[in-house]
Amino acid sequence: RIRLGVLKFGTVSWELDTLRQHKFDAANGIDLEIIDFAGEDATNVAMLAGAIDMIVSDWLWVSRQRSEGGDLTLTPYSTAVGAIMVKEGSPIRTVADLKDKKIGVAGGPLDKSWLLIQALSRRDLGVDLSATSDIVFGAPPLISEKAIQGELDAVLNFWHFCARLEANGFRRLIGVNDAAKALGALGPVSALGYVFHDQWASENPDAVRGFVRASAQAKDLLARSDDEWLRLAPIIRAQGKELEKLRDRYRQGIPRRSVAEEAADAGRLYHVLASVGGAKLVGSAPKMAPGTFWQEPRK
Amino acid sequence: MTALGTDGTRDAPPSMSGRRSLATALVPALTVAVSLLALCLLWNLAASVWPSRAFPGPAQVWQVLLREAANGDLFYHLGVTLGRVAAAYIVAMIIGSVIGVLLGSYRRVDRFFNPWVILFLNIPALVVIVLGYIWFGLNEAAAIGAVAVNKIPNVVVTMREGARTLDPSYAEMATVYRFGRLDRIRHILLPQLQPYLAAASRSGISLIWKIVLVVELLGRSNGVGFQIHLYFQLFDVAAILAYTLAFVAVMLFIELLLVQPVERHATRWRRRPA
Amino acid sequence: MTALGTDGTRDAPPSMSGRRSLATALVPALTVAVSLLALCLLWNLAASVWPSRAFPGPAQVWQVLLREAANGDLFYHLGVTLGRVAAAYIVAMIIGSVIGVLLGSYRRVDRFFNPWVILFLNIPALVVIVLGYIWFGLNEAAAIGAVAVNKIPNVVVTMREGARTLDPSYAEMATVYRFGRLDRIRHILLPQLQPYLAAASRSGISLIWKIVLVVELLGRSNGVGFQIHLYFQLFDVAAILAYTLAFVAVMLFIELLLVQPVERHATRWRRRPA
Amino acid sequence: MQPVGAVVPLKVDIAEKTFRSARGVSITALQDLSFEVRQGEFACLLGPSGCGKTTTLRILLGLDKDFSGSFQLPQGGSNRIAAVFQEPTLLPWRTVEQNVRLALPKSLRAKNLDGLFDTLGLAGMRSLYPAELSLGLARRAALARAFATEPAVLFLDEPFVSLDEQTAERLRHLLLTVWSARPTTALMVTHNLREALMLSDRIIVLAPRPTHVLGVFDVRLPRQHRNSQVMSDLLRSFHHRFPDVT
Amino acid sequence: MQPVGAVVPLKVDIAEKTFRSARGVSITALQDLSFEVRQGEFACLLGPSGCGKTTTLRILLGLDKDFSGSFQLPQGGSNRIAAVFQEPTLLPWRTVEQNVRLALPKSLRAKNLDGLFDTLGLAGMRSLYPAELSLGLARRAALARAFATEPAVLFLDEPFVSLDEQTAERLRHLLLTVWSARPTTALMVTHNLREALMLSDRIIVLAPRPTHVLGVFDVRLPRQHRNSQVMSDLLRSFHHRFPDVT
Ligand SMILES: Nc1ncnc2c1ncn2[C@@H]1O[C@H](COP(=O)(O)OP(=O)(O)OP(=O)(O)O)[C@@H](O)[C@H]1O
Ligand SMILES: Nc1ncnc2c1ncn2[C@@H]1O[C@H](COP(=O)(O)OP(=O)(O)OP(=O)(O)O)[C@@H](O)[C@H]1O
Ligand SMILES: [Mg+2]
Ligand SMILES: [Mg+2]
Repeated sequence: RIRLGVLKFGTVSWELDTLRQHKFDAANGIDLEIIDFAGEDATNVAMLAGAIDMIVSDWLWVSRQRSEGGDLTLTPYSTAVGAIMVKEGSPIRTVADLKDKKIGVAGGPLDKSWLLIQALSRRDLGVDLSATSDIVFGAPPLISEKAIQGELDAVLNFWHFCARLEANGFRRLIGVNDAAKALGALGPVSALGYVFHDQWASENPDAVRGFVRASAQAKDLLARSDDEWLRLAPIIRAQGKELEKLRDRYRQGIPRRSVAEEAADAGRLYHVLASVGGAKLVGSAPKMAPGTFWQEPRK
Repeated sequence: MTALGTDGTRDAPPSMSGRRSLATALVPALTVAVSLLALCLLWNLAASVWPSRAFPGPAQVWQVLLREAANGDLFYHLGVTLGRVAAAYIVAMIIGSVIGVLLGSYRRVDRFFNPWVILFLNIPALVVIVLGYIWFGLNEAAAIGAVAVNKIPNVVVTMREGARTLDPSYAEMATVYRFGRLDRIRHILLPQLQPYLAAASRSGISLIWKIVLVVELLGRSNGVGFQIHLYFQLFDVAAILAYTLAFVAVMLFIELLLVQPVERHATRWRRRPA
Repeated sequence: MTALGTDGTRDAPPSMSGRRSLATALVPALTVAVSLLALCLLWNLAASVWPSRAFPGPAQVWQVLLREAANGDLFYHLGVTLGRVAAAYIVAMIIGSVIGVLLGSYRRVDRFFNPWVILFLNIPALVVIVLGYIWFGLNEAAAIGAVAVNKIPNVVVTMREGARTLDPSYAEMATVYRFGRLDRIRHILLPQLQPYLAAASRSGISLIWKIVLVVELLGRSNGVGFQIHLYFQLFDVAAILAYTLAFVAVMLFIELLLVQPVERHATRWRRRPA
Repeated sequence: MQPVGAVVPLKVDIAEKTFRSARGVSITALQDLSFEVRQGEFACLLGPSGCGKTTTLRILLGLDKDFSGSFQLPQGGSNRIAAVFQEPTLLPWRTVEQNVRLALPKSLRAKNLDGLFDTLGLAGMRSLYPAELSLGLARRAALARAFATEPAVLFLDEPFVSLDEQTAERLRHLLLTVWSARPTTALMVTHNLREALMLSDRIIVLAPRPTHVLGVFDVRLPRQHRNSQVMSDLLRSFHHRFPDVT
Repeated sequence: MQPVGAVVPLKVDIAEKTFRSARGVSITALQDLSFEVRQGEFACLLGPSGCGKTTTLRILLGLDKDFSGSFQLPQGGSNRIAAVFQEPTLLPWRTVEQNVRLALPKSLRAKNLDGLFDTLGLAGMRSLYPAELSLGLARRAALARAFATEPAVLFLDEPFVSLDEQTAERLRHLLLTVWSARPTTALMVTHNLREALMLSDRIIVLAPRPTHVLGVFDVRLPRQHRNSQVMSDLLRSFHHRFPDVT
C-alpha cells in the first residue's frame, strides 16, 4: 500500500492514470492511493508532515535533504527537462544571442536548469547571462503567457510548458539536457524521481519494487500506444499538435539508463551546480549525498 | 412595546405604510441588480477592448461556471471551502474580539503584548500554514487553525481600536445601576463595538477566504483554492474566475439577505442624514 | 475606558510628577524589552519541546540573520520590499479612505457600489496579480498597483463603517460656523475617523506585506517574498523566519518610534481610565 | 445703528414639520408656526419642554431641510450666523481655545480673546479639552464661541442652564453687550420667564406639541429701566395674558 | 419608617481631589470637603458652576477612586443606588422603555411603568430612541430610570434643568413622592436656590474651586408648610447667612 502525493494535472498524473487504468498496480501487488495536491510545494509539505509515503521531486532537493540528515531517496521518473524557447521568427539563434535580451526564467535563480545554462554560457562564451541579460523570474504559467504575448524574448521553462510553446510557434534554442551533456554528463539524467524515505523503503521493499515495475509498465505502454495518449487527452488538457508534442517529449524523457549511470552523471552535475549555485543551493555538502538514488537492495 | 399614538404621535396611514414597505423592499433589490448589470457590462467592454487569454469575458466565464456546476465539481469544492471559511471565521472572530477588547481596555497589558500582536500580524501566511501542517498533520483542524491564527491578529487590531474608543460614561452608568456581566456585554459593549465588528467581519471573511486558498494550495486535496491553483497551472483564467465568482456570489447573498438586514436593524437608532 | 469595569488605579502623588516624565519614557521601552524577551523564551521553549527541522529555535534564526545581513542580501531585499510596501500602502490608504468615506456618507451610492466592493474584496490576490502582470507587464508599477487593488476594498470597508458612525452634530456645528473644506476634513472628519484609520493602517500594512510576498513570488526578481520562496523551495525555515523577523523588526520600530507617539498625541483628549 | 441696505426681518412661516421615528411612529413637531423678529431685535421663544423649539432653531439654521413652509433670515451686516446649541457641542479633540478660534472666520482668527475668556470665567481653562470641563464650563465655552464670531444673527438654545445664578447674570449682561455692539438679531430659547422678560424685546409664546404661536408679548421698555419693581409688573401682565404658561 | 439595622449616615470626608489635564495642568477640584447627610434625609449641594459638585457625586458613586480621603454610604434598605447624571446618559441604541427597564434589578424588570411614564409626560415616547427626544424629554427619561429602581440612596445632578417651570414643578413633586415612599437618602446638586429650599432638609453650600463646605443651612420645616410666604422668609434668612451666594 503506497500513498503517493502528486500535483493534479501534473505530468506524473498522466503516467499514474495509465498505471491505474490498466491495473498495473494490482498486477504488481501494490495498492496505490493517489492524493492530489495543487502545488509542488504542497507535496513537499505533505511528505514532511508524514501524510504520504511518496512524492515526485528532483534529485538535488533529495541530496540536500540527505546531507542535512534526512533519509530521502529517489528512483528515476523522467529525464525530460526544460529548454530555452524563442519565437519561431526570433533573430536569436545561439546562446550568445541572448545578450541584452529579456529572458523569463521559471522557478527562481536556484532552478537547476537555469544554473546549468548559466554554467554552460560562462564556460563556453565567458558570459555571465544573469549579468548581461535582463532576467525575469516568475511563475511558470505566467512566464509562458508572457512569452506568447511577446514581452519576453526568450524563456526557460519546464518541459511540458516548453512542449506546449513548441506547438504554438516556438522553437528550442537549447535544451537543458544539451547543456548537461556539454558540461560532462554522459547521457540524460533524470531530473525528477519518485521520492520516499529510506526507512519506509526498507520496511516495504516489495511495495517499492512493485511500484517501480508498475511505473515501468505504464511508461512502456505510453511509449508504444498513441491511443493511450488520446485517452489521456482530457487529463493532459491538450489536443492535436500540442498533444503530439507533449507525447513526443514525454517519450524522449523516459529514463533508459541504469540507476548507477544516472547517479554517476548526477554526481558530475552536482559539482557544476555547486560551483554556480554555491552553498545556497546545495547546502554545505561538497558532493552529492550518497544514496540519493535508491538502489534496489540485493537480496 | 410599540407605542400607540398618544398626544399627537400618530402612526402612518396604513395605505402609505403599505406602499412604503413594498418600495423599501424593491429599491435595494433593484439597485443591486442594476449594479451587477453595470459591472458585467463594464467587464464585457474591458474584455473586448483588451482581448487576452488571461482576461475572458463574462460569457466565457459563465459557460465554464455552467460546466463546472453541471459536473458537480463546483458545488463540491465550493461547499468544502465555505465550510473551512465559516469555521475559521468563527474561531478567529471570537478569539480575536476577546483579545482585542482586553488589550484595548487595559493599557498595561496592551503595552506588553503589542509587540506580539505586531509579530503575529506580520508572519507570512505561508509560514504559519506550513508549521501548522507539520505539527498537526495534514488535516482539517490544522488547516482551519492555521487560517484562524493568520486572521486573529487582524481582528485584535481592529477590536482594540474599538475598545479604546468606548465611551466611559455608559460603563459608569452600568456600574451605578449594577448591570450584570451579560447585560454589560450585550447592551453596553457590543452596540459600541458594532462598527468595528462589522469592519472586522467584512474584511475578515475576505481575508480568511484568501488564506484558505493558500491553505488549500499547500495541503488539501479539495476546495476552491485547490481548483484555482490547478487552473492556474493550466492558465485557464476563465475557470479561475468562475470559481472566484461562485464564491463572491455566495458572499453577496449572505451580505444582502443576512448581514445587511441585521445591520440595518442594529443601527436604526442612529440619527440618519436628513 | 475599561470596557467591563470602571475600577481606577491611584495615580502617583504630586511630588512624583518630576520623576514621572522619566518614568513615562522608560516604562514603555522596558515593557517592550521584557515582552520581546518573554517571546524569545517561549519560542525557545517551544522549539526544544517540539524539535523539528521546520521549527528552528531563535539562536539558529539569529545566525542566519547575521549571515544574510553580512553578505548584504538582507538589506537589499528588505529595502526593495519596504519600498513596495510603502508605495502600495500610501496608494491604497488614500484611494480606499476617499472611497470609503464617500460610500459611508451617501447611502444610495453605497447601495449601488456595495456589490462591487464585495466582488473586489473577494477576488483572490492571485487573480489580480496575474491580470496586473499580464496587462501592465512584469514591472514595478504593475506589482504595486496589484497590491493596492488587493488592499483598497479592505480600507473601503473599514472607513465606510467609520463614516457611518460620524456624529452629525459636529458636522452641523461646522455648517453653522461655515468651516472651510480643509478645516472640516482636518478638525471634524479626521479626528472622528482616527480609530478606523488606525485599524485600517495596522492591519493594512500587514496585509500589504503579505500580498507583496505573493507578488514577488509570482513575478519579481528581488524582495523578501522572492527570498522566502527561494528558501521555501529549499525548505530552509530558519532563513524564512530570519527574513520575516527582519521585516517584523522594522515594523516594530516604526510602531514604537513613530505610530505610537503620534497616536498618543492624537488621542490625548480622550478621557483616560482613571 | 442699521447698516446700508434694505432692512429685512427674520420671518418664519412653517406649515408643518413631521418626524418619523426609527420605529415608524410619526411625530408632528410644528404646525402652522409663523412669527417675525425685526432686524436688530432680541426675541425669546418660550414653550413647554418637547414642544419643538430646538426643531425650529434647527430649521432656521439650515440643518433640517425636510419641512413644509418657508423662512427668511435677516439680511445685511456681516451675514454671519452664530448658534449656541442646547448641548455644548464642542469638538472633544480640540482645546477650549482651539474650539473657539476654529469657529472664527479667517479674518478674526488671531483676535485677542483674553477679555472674553475672563468674563466667562474660562481664563484658566483655555488649554483644557472639553471632557475636562464641568458642564457649566462647557456651556460657557460654547457661548464664547458664539460671541467671538461677532454674528449678525444669533440663535441661542437655553444658553444659561447649568450655571449658578451669579454666573448666569454676568453672562446675560455679556450677551446684551455683544448683542448691542453691532446690529444683531437674536432669537433665544428659554424656559426662564424672568430671563426672557429681562433680555428681550418680544417673547414668542409657543403651544405644546404640535407647536404654533400662542401669542406674542412685546416688552417695549428699555432694558436699563427693567428694575425689580418693573419686572414684577411685567410678570403680572404676562401671567394675565398667558394664564396657562408657567 | 427605618428598616432593621444600624442607621448609618452618608458621611463624606475628602481631603483632596486633583485632576491632571491632558496638557499637564493640575486642577484641584476638592480640598477638605466634608459633610454628612443623615439616612432618609434629603440634602442639596449648592455651589458655583465648576466648583466640584459633579466630581463629588462621581466619587460617592464609586466612579472616581483617585482621591485622598474617605466616605461612607448609608447602609440598610435595599442598598440600591440610583443616579441622575448631569447629562441624560441614555443608551442611544435602546428605546426609552428599554433604557429604563435595563437599569432595573432582575426582580423589578417586569414592573408596570405606565404611571411613571405618564407623570413624566413620556407616555407616547416609550418606543423612541434617545436621539429622537428633545433634551428635556431625555432628562425625564433619565429621571424615570432613576425613580423606577426604587433606590435606597439617590444622587441627582441638576435634574430639572431644560424643563419648563410647570413640568419641573410636577417632577419635583414626583421626586418627593419617590423619596418618601421608602426610606431614601437623597443628595441633589442644584443651582436653583428656591428649588433647594422647597425640597431639602439641609442645604450644603459650597465654595468656589477648590471647593469645601462654606456652611450648612437646615430647613426644619415640614414640606407641606413651605408656602410662598414661608419661602420668602427662608430665602431672606438664607441670604442673610450667605450674602455672597446667588
Ligand atoms: N429625529 C427625531 N425623530 C423623531 N422625533 C423627534 C426627532 N427630533 C425631535 N423629535 C421630537 O420632536 C419634538 C420636539 O423636539 P424639540 O427638540 O424641538 O423640543 P424642544 O422644544 O427643544 O424641547 P426641550 O425644551 O425639551 O429641549 C419632541 O417631541 C421630540 O420627541
Ligand atoms: N477629567 C478632568 N480633568 C481635568 N479637570 C477636570 C476633569 N474633570 C473635572 N475637572 C475640573 O474640575 C472642576 C470641577 O468640575 P465639576 O464637574 O465637578 O464641576 P461642577 O461643580 O459639577 O460644575 P457645574 O455646575 O458646571 O456642573 C472643573 O474646574 C473642571 O474643569
Ligand atoms: Mg430643545
Ligand atoms: Mg457638574
